[in-house]
Amino acid sequence: MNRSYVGQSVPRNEDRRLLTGQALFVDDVQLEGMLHVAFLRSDHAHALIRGVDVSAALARPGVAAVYTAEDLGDYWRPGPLLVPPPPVEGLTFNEATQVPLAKEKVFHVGEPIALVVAESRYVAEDALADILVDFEPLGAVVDPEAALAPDAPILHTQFGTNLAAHVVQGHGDYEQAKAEADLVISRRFLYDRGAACALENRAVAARWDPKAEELTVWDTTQAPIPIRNGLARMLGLLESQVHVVAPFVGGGFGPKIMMFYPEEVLIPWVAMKLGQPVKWTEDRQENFYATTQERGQVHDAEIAVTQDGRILGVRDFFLHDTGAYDSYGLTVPINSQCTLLGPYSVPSYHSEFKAVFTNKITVTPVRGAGRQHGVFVMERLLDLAARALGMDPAEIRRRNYLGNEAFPYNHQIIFQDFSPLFYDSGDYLPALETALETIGYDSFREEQRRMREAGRHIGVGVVSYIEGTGIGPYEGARVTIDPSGRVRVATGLGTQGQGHYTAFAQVVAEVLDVDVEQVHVTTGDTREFGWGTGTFASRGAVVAGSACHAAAQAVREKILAMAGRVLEAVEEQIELSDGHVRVRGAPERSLSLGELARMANPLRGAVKPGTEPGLEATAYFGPDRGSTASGVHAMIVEVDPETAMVEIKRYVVVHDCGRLINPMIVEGQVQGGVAQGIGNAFYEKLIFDDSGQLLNASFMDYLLPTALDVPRVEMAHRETPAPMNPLGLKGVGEAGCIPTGAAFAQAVEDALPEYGLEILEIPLSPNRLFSLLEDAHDH
Amino acid sequence: MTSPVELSVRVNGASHQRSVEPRLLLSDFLRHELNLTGTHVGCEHGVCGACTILMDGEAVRSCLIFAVQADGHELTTVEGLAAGDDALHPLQTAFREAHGLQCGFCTPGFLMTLIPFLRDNPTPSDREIREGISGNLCRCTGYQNIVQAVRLAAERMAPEATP
Amino acid sequence: MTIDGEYTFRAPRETVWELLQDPDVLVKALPGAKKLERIGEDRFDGIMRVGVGPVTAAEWSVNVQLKDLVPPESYAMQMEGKSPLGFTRGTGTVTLVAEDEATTRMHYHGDVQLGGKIAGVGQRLLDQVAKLLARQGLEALNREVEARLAR
Amino acid sequence: MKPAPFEYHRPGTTDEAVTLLAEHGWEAKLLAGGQSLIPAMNFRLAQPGVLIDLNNVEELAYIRDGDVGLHIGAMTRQRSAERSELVAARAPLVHEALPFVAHPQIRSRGTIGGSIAHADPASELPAVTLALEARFRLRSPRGARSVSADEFFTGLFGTALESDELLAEIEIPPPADGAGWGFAEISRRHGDYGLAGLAAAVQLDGDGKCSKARLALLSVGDGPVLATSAAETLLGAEPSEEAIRAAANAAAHRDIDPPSDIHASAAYRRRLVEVLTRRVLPRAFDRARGVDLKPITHEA
Repeated sequence: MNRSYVGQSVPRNEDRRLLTGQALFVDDVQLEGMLHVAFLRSDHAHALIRGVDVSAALARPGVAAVYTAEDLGDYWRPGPLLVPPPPVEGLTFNEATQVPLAKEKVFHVGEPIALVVAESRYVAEDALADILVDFEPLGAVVDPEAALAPDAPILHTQFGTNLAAHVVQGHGDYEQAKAEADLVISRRFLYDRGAACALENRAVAARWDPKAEELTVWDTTQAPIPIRNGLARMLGLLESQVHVVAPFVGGGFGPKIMMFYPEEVLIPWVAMKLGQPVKWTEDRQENFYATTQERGQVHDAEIAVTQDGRILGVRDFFLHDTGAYDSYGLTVPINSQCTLLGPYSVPSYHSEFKAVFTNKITVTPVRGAGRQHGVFVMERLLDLAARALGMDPAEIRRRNYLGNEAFPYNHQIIFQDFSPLFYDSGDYLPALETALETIGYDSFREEQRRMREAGRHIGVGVVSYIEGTGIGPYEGARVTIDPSGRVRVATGLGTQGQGHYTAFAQVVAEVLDVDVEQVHVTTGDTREFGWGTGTFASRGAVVAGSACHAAAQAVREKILAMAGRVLEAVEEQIELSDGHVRVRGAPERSLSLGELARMANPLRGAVKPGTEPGLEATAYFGPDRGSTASGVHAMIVEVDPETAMVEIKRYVVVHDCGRLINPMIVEGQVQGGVAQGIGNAFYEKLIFDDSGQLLNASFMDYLLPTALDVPRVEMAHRETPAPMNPLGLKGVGEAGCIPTGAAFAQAVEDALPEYGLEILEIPLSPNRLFSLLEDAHDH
Repeated sequence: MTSPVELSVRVNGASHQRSVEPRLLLSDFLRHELNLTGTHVGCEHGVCGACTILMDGEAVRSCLIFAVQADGHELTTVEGLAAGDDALHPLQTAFREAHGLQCGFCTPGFLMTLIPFLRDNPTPSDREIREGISGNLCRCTGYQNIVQAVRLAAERMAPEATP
Repeated sequence: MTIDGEYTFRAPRETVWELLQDPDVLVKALPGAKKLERIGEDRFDGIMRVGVGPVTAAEWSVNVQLKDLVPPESYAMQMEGKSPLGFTRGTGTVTLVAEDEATTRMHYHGDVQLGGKIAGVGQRLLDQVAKLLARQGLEALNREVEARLAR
Repeated sequence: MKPAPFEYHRPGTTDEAVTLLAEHGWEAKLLAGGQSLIPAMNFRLAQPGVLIDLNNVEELAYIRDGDVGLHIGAMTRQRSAERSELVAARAPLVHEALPFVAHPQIRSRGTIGGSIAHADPASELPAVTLALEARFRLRSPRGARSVSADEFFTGLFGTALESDELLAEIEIPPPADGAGWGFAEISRRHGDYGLAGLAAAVQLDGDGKCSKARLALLSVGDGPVLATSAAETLLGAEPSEEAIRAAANAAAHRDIDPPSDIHASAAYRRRLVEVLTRRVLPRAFDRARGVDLKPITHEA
């Protein structure tokens, strides 16, 4: 009997350890003789360093060492460029990557200048107060538009400009589309910075074992294998001498894949230098200053439509604030550029962006990775066009969706994976209709009127989006039948709560027909599996899941072949079920997988030429292109125009991520994404002053949504299989938070029609909404 | 005195005597002195709730208490919840079944918050549950499945449910 | 952050002016100042330990330079402070207007920039703290003025 | 984020505590619940040289009814007061406001006296005790004295406490006949410091006219702010919709000079005060008329 696990809401294998406090997180690593590190970070956003005096810190009892850039010698060098710029014609890219410790100049508040190693974190922090830095403050660049002004202070003087990149992409002739249009809508849109705020801060622990000549590094990274490879290169070690473990990681959301953070470069070096284990755990305050952040963008966008609401073209100029460095290349603005097109037919598109250096923390992908900015601009343009045309917002979307006959669809611009933006499959209209039906769109106006009579203001927002997911280059997996009969799976990417221990187990369990609990998955340990890239771009399930599937298939073939030999039957007669192999029609001729595994690794006899010992296989999966997930979000809000407070009353998601491995996990991902999207829309904004100081660097002032701020998400799935991978999977990790801001803006406007509000910015705090309402009132 | 202070405390039923610096936070004491690393530290300023433990049966933030202040008190951490090696507390079981955790970092704090919450209010409404956990931040789940888990646990833990 | 205001002293303008140049007086008027030394022509170095509610934090080392002195009418100043919590930099102007022979009105205007940790966690109370410190300073100065006149 | 070192004392009695206070003066900080002090210490914003921990002073934790009202020992945990039937019956405004104080985990440690002595302008209990005309008993080695809430709060984190004094007890007068009350605040999230809040204590005479009104606002000044001109517009008047509207206007535009910060502009705070006054007062007066109402939830 072949059981089906893929598609089932199987409870998670990893939960027991997490629920009982037995799961290992990096800060839990405690080794004999371990020393603790604290970093001295810049108070200035932009300043020259004229001198650093660490003598008092060194003299403090309990301090083992203090290091500045000078002490690093040849080890001091700029970090790697993670993602080179994509092959877009005429592209400009100025590369400036972060350094381990600032030497002559600091570029943002929080940039590390020195590190203290001490017997405890307490003493290390005491010693930070002993270090004197002589700064010569420089003018700071905070606003990306001002950064490009001719007289702006320049961060990286070698370029003579704060321009980090300039990219133009498009297709068709927008000017002609505009000339033919019945209506052109043009607006400026702002989408400001936020923080990922994984509940676990970053941490790195390292131990050098001089006898084994081996470095072990525990790191809260989303990409342990590239970290190992890079560390080996930097430290002059073989990759086999470096063992990186990303154990349980308390949320990633993007910033934990940035590499190399200065701390990741320095902690292993210090451990080797001192010959003692060393640990650094970021505290929450540091997290606001030292962990990469979400993007801020300013878009000047325009849409040209016909009288009946058909899109003729879109033009967008935008500035992307990349922060102090551009180590992660152009992934984020390219995502914005590509995702703007949404599920729509856009006959002409001109999109041009400038990435700009500013004296703020570096921007790298954070859940959504710039997609929400594109979605916000496009959805808002459609809303404004619909309003001008007197058309229902849902209707204008209906009229512009790509039809099912369009797939595969090539947008003729380059996506973040360097391939043309290519939609593999999709089915957009039914998702919209399901969302409208679920939220009761048709009867909503009636209810809105009734509520209005009772003095209450409710509004609805419905928006669409697509998400490019599951990109290459590749992931791999090794599947092994353990002599105990359990199945071991090892894959290279790290896990941060996505349920990989279960989802991958389900894929393998289905192929091998064993219980899911019998499949033991290891992720994020370079000793267990040494090839792979990392967890990003909603690709874990798609790419590593497909590799697990391929490896399990290969093991299955080995099992059948060997069982045929051992049970003396032709392969076609062998049945694999319930952890056993049997000869069809002769149930007494049976072996457990454990017995078979033991026989596959004999102590005597010979392993025949052309065969391998063990029941084990390794496989890789590298998709040519990603797969395109899509969906519709609908939201009902109630706004109190007197207090400018907004309450989300209902939230509906219709999501299409192809075939589902574990619907429970998928729903959890979407629900969690929506919560983050709500934070993004209404609560979370990093506020910088004109001198580049972050003004809300704590959980007191940077507001994450709580259980009272996030509604129950009502969810419906549609499954349009991905044609590019064997299981038909599309990614889901980021979907929940991508269209939330756009839906929120539409719903708030809809709740207050008499104000004629145009919400062109996200996040929208009550304080800001209050002033928008006051302005509307005054006019 | 900034010099070490004697401390005697019961944690999960076991007694511990230690000499600690007065400034040592209780969260650090549990994690690094007693190796009870299930109590997690997320903000150290009393907002995220990850470090919540029970002190004499009440939920408190262990990052806002000095270890010396636990002298003579009874503490429970997440490691003390389950009865035995295999048995999970009904609340833990409910979290697993309802998928009330993803990365699991905030989870011990939620569990410890909910123990006295359900003791004081065994049949909470959804609104009460949400208010009860509003001092705990979760970045992964969006809370819905946590609410679901609490409801499930409340049903199972209700006095009439026990035979 | 901008601090603006005015304050009336019951004293002649010359008296107020003199006091504003006297480190021994200023040390009492600067909230939490533990010492203030003249280190050069119109330059002062000092140590402050500001206490507002629970914030009785580390010491700040401060440097004040007076500029554009127009006795007894006005001057500008530049101030820099440093502590493990961050830094502060500011410029200010003080103008003294003689209301009559025995009354002086002081107009003050300051632009203060805060940096580092203190800027990141102090925003909720900063406005109020600035007002409080300005008031405390002026009241202390006024006490000195009165003491000087009583002598 | 680890605190700087300090000298630690844990007295067992009030006498011992004030003796230690007298010995160390302003260098010493009292540690009550620590839910405001310890975060400030973790950020190293606060670095007291000496910490005098009151948590072993059991004689300071009690709730007792007396002739002149309710006596609450300063070290009473907020959670105990929240659960106290005595507080609910004899100081219903305190009972109504306590759930707005942060979160249960904070309240199970935080104390009534600690919150009042800390005098944060955004805290609920200073505003509530000001509205209720509470009196505070202060102890020092020099003896004891009693001050009214009006005298006690002196500005930003400022109180009438001398360097050798501690707040020992809060006395809350019993509700008079015809007394009504109401509390509400508007915050970004439940449990956050309010952007603005109002604790109102009112009284109606036999003719249904307002004979007393104390409206204490939070988060709009350097401490709890008594809206005196708003109260004046109500005194002697029937609390009609117009009267309440006038009071709300006075509160928002005459009684406060609110700060602007990253969460709320001064203009927004004025608006919130206006709205809160309009929403809280009708409930307070309804209660004064004997109409029993459920507490206002945090959504106001």
